[in-house]
Amino acid sequence: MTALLEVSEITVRFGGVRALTGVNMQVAEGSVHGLIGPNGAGKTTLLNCIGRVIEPTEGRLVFARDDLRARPTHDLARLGVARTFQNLALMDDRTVLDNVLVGLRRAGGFTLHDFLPTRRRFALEAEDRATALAALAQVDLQQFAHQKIGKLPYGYRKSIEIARALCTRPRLLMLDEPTAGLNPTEMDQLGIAVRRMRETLGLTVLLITHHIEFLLEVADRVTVLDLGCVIADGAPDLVHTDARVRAAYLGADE
Amino acid sequence: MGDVPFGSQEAGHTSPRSRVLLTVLVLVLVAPLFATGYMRYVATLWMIYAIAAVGLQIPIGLAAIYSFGHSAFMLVGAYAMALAIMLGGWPVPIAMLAALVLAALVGALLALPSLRLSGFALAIVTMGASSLFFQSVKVFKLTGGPQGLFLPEFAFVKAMDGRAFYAICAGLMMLGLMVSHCVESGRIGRVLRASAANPLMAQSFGVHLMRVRTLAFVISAVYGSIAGSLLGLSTSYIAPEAYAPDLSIQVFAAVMIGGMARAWGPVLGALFIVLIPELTQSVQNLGAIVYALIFIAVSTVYPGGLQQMISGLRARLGKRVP
Amino acid sequence: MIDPHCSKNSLPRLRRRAGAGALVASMALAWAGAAVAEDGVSANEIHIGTSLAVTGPIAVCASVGDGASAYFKHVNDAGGVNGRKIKFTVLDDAYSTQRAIGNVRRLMSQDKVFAIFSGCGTATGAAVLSVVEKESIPYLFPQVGLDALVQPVKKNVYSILPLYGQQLAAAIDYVAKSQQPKTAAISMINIAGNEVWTAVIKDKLKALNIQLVDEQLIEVTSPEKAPFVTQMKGKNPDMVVMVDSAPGAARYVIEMQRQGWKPKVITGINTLTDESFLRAAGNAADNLVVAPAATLPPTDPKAKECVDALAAYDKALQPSGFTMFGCLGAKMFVDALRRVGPEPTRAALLAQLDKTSGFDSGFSGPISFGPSVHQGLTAMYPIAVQGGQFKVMGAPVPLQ
Amino acid sequence: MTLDILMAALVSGIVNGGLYALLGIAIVLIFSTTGVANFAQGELATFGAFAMFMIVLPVGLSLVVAWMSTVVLLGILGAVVYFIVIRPRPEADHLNLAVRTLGLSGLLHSIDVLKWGPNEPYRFPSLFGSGSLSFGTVVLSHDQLGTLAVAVAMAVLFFAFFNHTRPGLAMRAVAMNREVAALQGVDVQRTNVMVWVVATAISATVGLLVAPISFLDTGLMQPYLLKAFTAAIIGGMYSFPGVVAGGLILGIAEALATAAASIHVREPLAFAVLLLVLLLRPAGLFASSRLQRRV
Repeated sequence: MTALLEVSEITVRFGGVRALTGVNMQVAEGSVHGLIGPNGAGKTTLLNCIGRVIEPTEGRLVFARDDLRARPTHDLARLGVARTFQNLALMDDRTVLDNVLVGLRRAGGFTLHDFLPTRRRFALEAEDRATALAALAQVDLQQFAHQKIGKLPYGYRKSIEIARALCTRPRLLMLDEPTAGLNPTEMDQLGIAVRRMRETLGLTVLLITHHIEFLLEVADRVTVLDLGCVIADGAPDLVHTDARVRAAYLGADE
Repeated sequence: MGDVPFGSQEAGHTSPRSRVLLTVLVLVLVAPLFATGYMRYVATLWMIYAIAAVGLQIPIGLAAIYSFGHSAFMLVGAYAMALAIMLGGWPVPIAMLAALVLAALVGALLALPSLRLSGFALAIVTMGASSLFFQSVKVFKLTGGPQGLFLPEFAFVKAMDGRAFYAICAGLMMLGLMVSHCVESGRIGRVLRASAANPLMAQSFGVHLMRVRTLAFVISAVYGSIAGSLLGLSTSYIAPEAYAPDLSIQVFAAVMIGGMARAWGPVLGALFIVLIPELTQSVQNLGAIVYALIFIAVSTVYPGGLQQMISGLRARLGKRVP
Repeated sequence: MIDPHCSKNSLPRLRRRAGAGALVASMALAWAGAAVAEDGVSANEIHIGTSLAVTGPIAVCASVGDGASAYFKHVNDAGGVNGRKIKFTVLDDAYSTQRAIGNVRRLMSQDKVFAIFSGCGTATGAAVLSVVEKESIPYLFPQVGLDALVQPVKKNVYSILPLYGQQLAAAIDYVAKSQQPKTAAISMINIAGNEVWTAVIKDKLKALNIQLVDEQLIEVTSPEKAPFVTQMKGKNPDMVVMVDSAPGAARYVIEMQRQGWKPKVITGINTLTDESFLRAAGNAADNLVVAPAATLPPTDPKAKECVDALAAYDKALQPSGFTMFGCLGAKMFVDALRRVGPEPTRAALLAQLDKTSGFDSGFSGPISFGPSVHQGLTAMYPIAVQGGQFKVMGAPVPLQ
Repeated sequence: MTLDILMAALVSGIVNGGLYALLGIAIVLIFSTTGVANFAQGELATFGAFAMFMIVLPVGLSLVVAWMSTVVLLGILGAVVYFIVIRPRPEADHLNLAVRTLGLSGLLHSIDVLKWGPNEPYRFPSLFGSGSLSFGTVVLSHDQLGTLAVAVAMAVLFFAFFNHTRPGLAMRAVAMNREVAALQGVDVQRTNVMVWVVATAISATVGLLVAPISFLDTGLMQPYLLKAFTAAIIGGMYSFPGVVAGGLILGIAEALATAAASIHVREPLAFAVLLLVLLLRPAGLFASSRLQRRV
């Protein structure tokens, strides 16, 4: 398998603080890749680097042979990188469908159809809507399409972020703590959904999680960060076998 | 679903409820054709302010860009049109189009600070910019200095005791309302709302912030320019004071008093700021106080504006009548 | 609608329901009606009106309307003009050109007034002019310093107030004779016409061999005068020619007092001879200001007619140059109307106005109009400030 | 340009800048704690000046006492405004709150106009007499010196109050984070009232200081309001040292530009200063990264 995403020697400094130091990571095409580590290890910082929200101080990011660091943030969705957010980035006063629709892209700029009630406009809008509903179906939430988001439980909202990301038809889907705040049943459903997405959509998934059971169940490979450095990288069960990983977790366990 | 916002319905695919709304709107718009010349002039002003307010709602309501520079666009619309007519001898529609293009450029220019600034900082900067435009036209001879410009008389403005011109303004207002509805219910609206709610999130989903903010400004500039041109035509005298930064505040007030949750909110707001001063002037000095009191009462009791009040009334009526 | 006059239109409105044909018919009816009796004239009333900035930035000069209303009440109480009372409607425009135009349209199309009488403020004056110019309705005697009112002559527009250029030329002449200044400075407000007035001043100074040492253009919106005074103090002119609003000029004079410098004399236009200037400037203007006035100050015994009328109209109102000016316009209007006789029409009024020759109000210079001259006042009082009071220096000085 | 003109310009710039800053402090205080961009701040000041001249002074109080009581009266008015105009419908967003203050501004202005005449100038008594002091060729009027002294005293008083008293501490807590402050036992409601009282009293002071320099008229504070907002934004909308610096920079820049070039460059210059500061430091001169939230 070839690497879809290659992270080489990424270093991030905030003022004098090093958030990441020489991080290397390879995410294989079609895999589910876990990114774990204690709080403050730099997991979200790394995701933000890949998502072009944080500019790394040094290092290279290559996605499908494309140099990501040469790309502005708004190019990522087009290249095939989509993500969810740790603290949810949804419009609470809008409906679920409206939120999911944000993920949709059409080729080309705005046209006259965006300003006038033309026939083609209705056709395109109907198409978009169908796509968004299909994406909602992937996370089993299509029945809530017309509800306001603010009223839905936290777990649903996390899934809606996934549906929104799916709308961009990504090659790489990055999930930032999708399991946080989920009950065991919901977590099971999420695991099923993630695997199904990989199978049916051919997605590569990079996810951050604190739940080791979930990780063992869905991930093909795992990278472990601690204090901004990669301390381990390999098959998921290394979390049990690797001494450094256990030390890092025991040192800062919850 | 109790109360479907305009935003989630498609134009053309109307529900019975919005058909009623449309009928009411058409009736209201036709009524001034049968009123006195003066009432028709007031209604014409209403339409013009409504065009301006509907346009301002796009940056403020959709993109949370506090643009207080709307008077600059209206000024460009009026002055550029007037100069194209007076110096170039261009026909009015062409002159209006030329002004519109110029205003769109100005809009793109005013969008520049919006990439780095937001909130009231942007409001004050855009207001400062509109003040610069106001000061400039008073300096240059070309723009008539402090006296402004006297337009030649156009037959269509006075034709049929102002009915024709009113119809033009009302028609443009309806067109503007339709376009703004399409903008806010379609993907431009989605993109603008997303960039307002969370710029980082929006960028992650492919939104080019500078481009969409510029788009929001340009759209509002086009509306502002048309409104400014019409205002110039309706008064046939273009005084710099009529396009002072106060005008931005007035149009902003129209948007807020009308309410931004529905496309027709600003239309109501424009009616408010045009009609209430006319109605209260019979009490002379007290008029301004009465206006201010009504203004405070509406904005305090109905933070969502007049459209919130009407939605509330409709909901209450709906409960009573099964 | 709130306006009672709306009810007049209820009949045509009913007809219009029948369709476009009826619409045309009713419009024809309205036109036919206009030909029969002049708008605004009924058996016992002549209705005139205007748009004034009762509120807003320049509402000071709205007291022109009070002065006129007071005089009309005085005339009405004595039986009116040829048996008709004068009804004077004032609508507020808050110095907005759009509202001024709306008001004038309302007066013409809904209230159907006989004439637009009085007015105040340059921008709104220009706006009103743009409407009435194309109509046959008379537009009479606004307190507006806009040359375009009477240059070129418009058949239905008449102004009493001498153009600021005329005022300045006469004032500078007068002051030059009495004070013999060697040097002069201009302090000009940036409103419509300032270039013309500056040119007039410069020509005059040149003719009188007075050296121009400083020239300042002041924004209307800028209340701060300190930097201007400091600059002028450095140039130390004998005479300052000041074109500014009454409060603006007062601010300037006070700032001079504060900075401990003053020229020999300040002259300018009739804004310097309004009570609001005096009230604000107080003793700072003493023995310093000599300027022209259209009317006698209200303190003069000959102004009693207008001052008493104002007190009878509303005790709370203070007499000022503006109320006196309103009173003067009203008196001129009433005089012309009397001469028109029992069947007043607009055409007859304009014809009578053109015949006005040397009309003496008793508290102003003589007023004359003619077919080619629609600016009426031919002489202005030279007035000086002494002991916190306006002092009339002599008979009205003829304008060039 | 001679040295004495330069010095005179500098002094008048500092005095004006101090007034912008003081009014700006009131704006920042209200904005940072209650989230209201108070467009009525200027008219409150004008109303205060009229209240003293027309209502308090005629009672027969001495000037100093009248001054003090006007400031107190306006403080009470601030509380009334808070309860009637700002507090209802707490779910309203800050845009709506700003619109309410626009209405309030219109109301106060039209009351002034109705009662005391539109743009009718009144000479307002000065606390400091009409004399002047000469330092070489530079003449400083008592008004300028006194105004500056009172402005500085007021600002120092406010900073002491804000930084070293219990209500001041509560205000700071609310400004930092309303929810957290409430959790820590701060009475947010009472603090908000206090904020409106203090801010309105400060703006009344500004009105009483401006009125003798300029004239008392219904447009008294109009030129000052926009400048105070500009100063507040230059300072970052949340920072008190920032608004003071912003006010002084603005005042001095204006005065120097007026003296060096012409008064016509003043408004564009104020705008250019604002633009420059904001382009270099979008969150304002003194904003820390914590405060880079959306204004």
